[in-house]
Amino acid sequence: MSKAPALQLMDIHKTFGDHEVLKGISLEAHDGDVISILGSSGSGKSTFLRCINLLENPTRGQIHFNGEQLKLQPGAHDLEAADQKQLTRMRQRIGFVFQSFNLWPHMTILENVMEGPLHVLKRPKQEVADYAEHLLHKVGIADKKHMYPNQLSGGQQQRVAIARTLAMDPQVILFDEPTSALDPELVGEVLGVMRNLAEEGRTMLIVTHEMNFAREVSSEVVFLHQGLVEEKGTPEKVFGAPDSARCREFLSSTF
Amino acid sequence: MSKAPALQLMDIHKTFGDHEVLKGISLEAHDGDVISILGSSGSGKSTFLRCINLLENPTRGQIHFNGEQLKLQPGAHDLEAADQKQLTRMRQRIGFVFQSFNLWPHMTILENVMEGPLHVLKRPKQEVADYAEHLLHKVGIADKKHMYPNQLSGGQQQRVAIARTLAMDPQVILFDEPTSALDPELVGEVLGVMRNLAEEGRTMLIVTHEMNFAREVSSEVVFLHQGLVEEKGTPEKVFGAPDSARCREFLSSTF
Amino acid sequence: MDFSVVIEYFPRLLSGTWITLQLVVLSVVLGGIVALPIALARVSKNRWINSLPFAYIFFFRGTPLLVQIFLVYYGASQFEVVRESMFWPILREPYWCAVIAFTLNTSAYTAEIFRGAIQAIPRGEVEACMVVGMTKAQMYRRILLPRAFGIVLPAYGNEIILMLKGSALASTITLLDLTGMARTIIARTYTPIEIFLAAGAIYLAISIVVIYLFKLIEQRQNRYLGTLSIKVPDKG
Amino acid sequence: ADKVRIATEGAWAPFNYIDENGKPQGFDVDIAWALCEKMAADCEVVTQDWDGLIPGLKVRKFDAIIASMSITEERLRAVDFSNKYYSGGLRYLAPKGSNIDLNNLNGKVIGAQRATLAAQYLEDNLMSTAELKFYDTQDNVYLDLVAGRLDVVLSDELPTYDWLKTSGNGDKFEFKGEAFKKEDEIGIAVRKGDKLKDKFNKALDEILADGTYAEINAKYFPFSIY
Amino acid sequence: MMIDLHGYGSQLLLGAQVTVELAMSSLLVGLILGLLGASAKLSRFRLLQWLANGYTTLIRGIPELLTVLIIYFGATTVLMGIAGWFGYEEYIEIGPFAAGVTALGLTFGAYATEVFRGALQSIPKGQHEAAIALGMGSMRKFYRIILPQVWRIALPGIGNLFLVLLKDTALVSVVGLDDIMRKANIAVNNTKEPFLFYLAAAFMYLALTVVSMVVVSYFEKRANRGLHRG
Ligand SMILES: Nc1ncnc2c1ncn2[C@@H]1O[C@H](COP(=O)(O)OP(=O)(O)OP(=O)(O)O)[C@@H](O)[C@H]1O
Ligand SMILES: Nc1ncnc2c1ncn2[C@@H]1O[C@H](COP(=O)(O)OP(=O)(O)OP(=O)(O)O)[C@@H](O)[C@H]1O
Ligand SMILES: [Mg+2]
Ligand SMILES: [Mg+2]
Repeated sequence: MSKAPALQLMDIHKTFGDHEVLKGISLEAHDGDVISILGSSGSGKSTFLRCINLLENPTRGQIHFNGEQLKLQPGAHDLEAADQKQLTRMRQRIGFVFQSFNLWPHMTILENVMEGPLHVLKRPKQEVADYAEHLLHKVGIADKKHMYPNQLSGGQQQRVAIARTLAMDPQVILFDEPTSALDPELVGEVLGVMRNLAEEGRTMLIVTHEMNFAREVSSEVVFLHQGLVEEKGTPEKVFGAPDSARCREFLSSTF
Repeated sequence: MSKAPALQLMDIHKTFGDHEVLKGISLEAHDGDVISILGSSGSGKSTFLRCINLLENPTRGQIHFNGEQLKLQPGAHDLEAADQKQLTRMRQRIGFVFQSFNLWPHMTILENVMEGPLHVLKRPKQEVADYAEHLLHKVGIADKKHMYPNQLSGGQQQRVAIARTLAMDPQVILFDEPTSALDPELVGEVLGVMRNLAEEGRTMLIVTHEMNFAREVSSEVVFLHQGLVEEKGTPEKVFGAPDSARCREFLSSTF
Repeated sequence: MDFSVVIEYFPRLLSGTWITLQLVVLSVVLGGIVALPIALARVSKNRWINSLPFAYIFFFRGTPLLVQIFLVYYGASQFEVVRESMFWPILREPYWCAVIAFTLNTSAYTAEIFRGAIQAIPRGEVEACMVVGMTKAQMYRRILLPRAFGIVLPAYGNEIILMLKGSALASTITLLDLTGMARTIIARTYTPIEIFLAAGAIYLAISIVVIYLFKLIEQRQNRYLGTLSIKVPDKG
Repeated sequence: ADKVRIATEGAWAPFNYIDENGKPQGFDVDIAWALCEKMAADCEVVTQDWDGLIPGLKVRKFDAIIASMSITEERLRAVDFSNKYYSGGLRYLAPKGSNIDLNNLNGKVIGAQRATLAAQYLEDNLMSTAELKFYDTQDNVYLDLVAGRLDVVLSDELPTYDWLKTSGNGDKFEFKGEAFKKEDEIGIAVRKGDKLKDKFNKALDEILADGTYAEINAKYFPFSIY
Repeated sequence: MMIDLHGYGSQLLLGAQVTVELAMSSLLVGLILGLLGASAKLSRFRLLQWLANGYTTLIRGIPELLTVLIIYFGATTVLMGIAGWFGYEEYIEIGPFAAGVTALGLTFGAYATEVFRGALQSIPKGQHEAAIALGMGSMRKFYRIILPQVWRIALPGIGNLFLVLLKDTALVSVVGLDDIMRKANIAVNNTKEPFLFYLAAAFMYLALTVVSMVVVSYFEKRANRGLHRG
């Protein structure tokens, strides 16, 4: 038997009140995959991504991580984690980069990056500090390490957020529109960092509106529409010759 | 002797701190004139318009309304109105439409429009109500009259603001970029209303960045640059064959 | 008016001030400690857990401090069981009764301030904790509480001043705090205006010092942090 | 008729207290009304916390105090007094059977009402040796005695006599020692130089002479308190 | 089950009436002082700013109990002193009620000054200009355009201050006003049941608090009509 996919989502549903946002989405990501998720605003991209590590509780569906099923139990409205320990362990292995960075403003850049490995993974301090410095170098802001998040530009903050995620050595990283809160000039900085990660062979799921970027780095592109996967395939296929009329329309309006 | 111009501004200066924004601007508007004021950002267009009805106190200069000179006296930094009654009377005859509408959020649409004629001009209530309804019809939002400003789109709000100004039956109306706070789709609505006003023969001074509109409706176009009138004339001349190199440059960059 | 009495009795006013300061510091510190668990229970989404702190906060914020202090001092001692309990050595002392009443009162207000601060932390920062796999306890200890303490400062400074002023009620249960001392002096000298004004000036001076200190701390704090303001109702 | 506002405290049973209808009652109040009748004055009886009585009189919130107030030198500096309308003395009160040596009250917790003769006596004599506590009302002194916060209470003998009799605590507490400061005379306080003083004195003589006083006295005490 | 209040129930209710009257009167005085204070703080005149700052600092730094006592014992003297200069020697009555209203109104006004100032400052400049451009005088602009908006913004803050005020009324019992608290004291002294009557008083204040909260939220709803899209 071949190795299980790093991440396997099966028939994910999500309802807010009586608004069914996700109507059954399945997706597999193997180690090294870079999957871009496209779709118009409100199509449920963020919701889907947030369901993967239970920032949002799905209403139905299954989540497998390295072949291990995340235990879910019915709650008041949705499925809830049945085993908090398992969820926590899984979250430590799945990174998430937010649209709005969400750095902790009372900690310096370095402290932000060290927080997870030091206090969650309980790694030795010296080791963590060295690795954090290394990562800050990698994203190009080592010189800012003793500053506070509010003293940085948006692009710099997002690069710190990526370093913070990398510091946990996640197996998979989820990105939710990591550049859309940035000024056009700053977008490039962050896309550059992400491009490097893709080249390193990281497993990533990326919600984005940057079509050129998606076309360039993805191994697979998924187009969501009205809570369903409308189109799916290699970037060449999805951008070149999409089957779906909606997808064609969407792509033509954004280029 | 011919009739005095409706509005005559003579050598208007304005200094903020030690930044001289207006360096002596003169302008005449006769009844029925539609004068568009163009200029790059920061050239002093708004400041000039606001000096006309003393929303901003000019530092030097004279203002005549229907041949009557507005009495000014030196204040701490600028000239101030010497006769508050005269100023108030004049303001009641000169309408002003703001970029950001400035509707009163605690009053309904109808109340906004009726406020001036009812409480400032003290016209009879029934008459005012009828006229207000007529105006709301004219700008195309009679059906929203019992709603509150925040329940309307930007374009609708600006049309209410125009109706509110018209309700005072002003002899001259000043517009300060009335469309630039609006989404592109909504701009058309407001320009349509203004075009009708121009066709009715209203006297208007319009600060705008909508070149096509300015060319079409204006009887005269004025181009401000660094606090001075750099170019002035019919739209054909200013848009077709401007004397000033700066003006040519400005126009070419915005078309 | 005759301000020589103020000079004559100034040492006694100062000794009253000392009691006032003790009362305020003790109850603010104890109140802060009590407030924390109450605030944490209050932000819980579980109805069973958050209804008790809700009632607690509602009672102490909804009734006058004067009633509370009388309830603790005269009310509790009405009962034989209280007087025979192990707590009596404490409850019999007006000093401790005042500290208890003030602590209960200020803890309710402080809990509400903490709650406001915890809930003012942007949702995204909380989610950032979840996605690195923090447990609830880690999240509170490492991120939410330290963050809340930063946010809480201005409101907390206000609460201390209100407690300082509230402490004047200690004079109604025989304590010779600043106000109690002033009233006792007046009972001898019959010069209410002079003595009350002197006491008022001392309170004012303390308030100003507290305000100044908090401004200083806040400036240091917020040099790096963006200011977040919280909505916490004022106190009485 | 002249308008005369008379202040009393309302927490000093049986001399003055407030009944469940909110009306002041008691020996002082009865005397006040009797005097008013003799003076043919238009009176109003108001209540005021004890330590606000003299300040209130001075700032003319009222014209006279009939609130069982002892005539003392200190008070005479602030106000004038009529002739006495009864006399009392101070006496210690303590739990029955408790071991109190009145000549050695070192370390005892002693309570009294703030701004009274008793409080002043304690301040003058026991300030440095005993722990003194002063209360807004005499009733609160009793509450704390019953609660066990006080070892000893010093107060006027007569109201305490009444308290022992009527409060249901007579079996638990008792007077200690004899009454002292028997020269304590209780008068009506008026502002300095106010002619009201003479009117009160005249009316006092009248009610003493015609038996009104004795009648009121008998209502509260089986012995003469004049 | 009815708790036995030994016949003092109706007295407590009378006290509640006094408490409510006192709170409402102080509210009125305080609102006026607050508006004046805020206008003074925002005025161009240094002297007015200085006065208003002095007022709010002083009142907010002194215990409310002390303010009540100072007004009660001090105001008469001061007033009569002033009246004396004008040759008026009669007694000027500042009863507990008037003293309470003065003291609590002053306190409320100091805090309300800050609330109103914040609200006044949050009205966008354009709102003023729209009124000026229509030719409104400054008085009309103030009470037709600015005040209604200030009111809406200030309401939650004022509502909170009212709840504080309601509880501060208890302090006036110390100078002998027959409010809830003093009635409770009287009942305690006659019945020797402090716990019962102070608790009863506490619940009466809670009830008044709840009623006030309902009224305030009703006003807030009304004031916010039309301010949300929908
Ligand atoms: N917490 C929530 N409660 C109710 N509805 C929600 C919630 N979160 C999202 N929705 C709704 O779910 C739908 C999908 O939202 P989602 O944020 O996933 O879209 P998206 O594809 O990420 O859009 P965008 O590109 O604008 O970020 C939207 O209609 C949104 O209004
Ligand atoms: N209240 C003020 N205080 C100081 N400077 C001011 C003030 N108002 C305007 N200015 C300055 O005056 C100059 C002209 O401003 P103005 O708003 O009149 O320009 P404008 O031509 O209307 O520009 P825009 O097209 O951006 O509206 C600018 O440099 C501006 O910074
Ligand atoms: Mg999204
Ligand atoms: Mg402009």
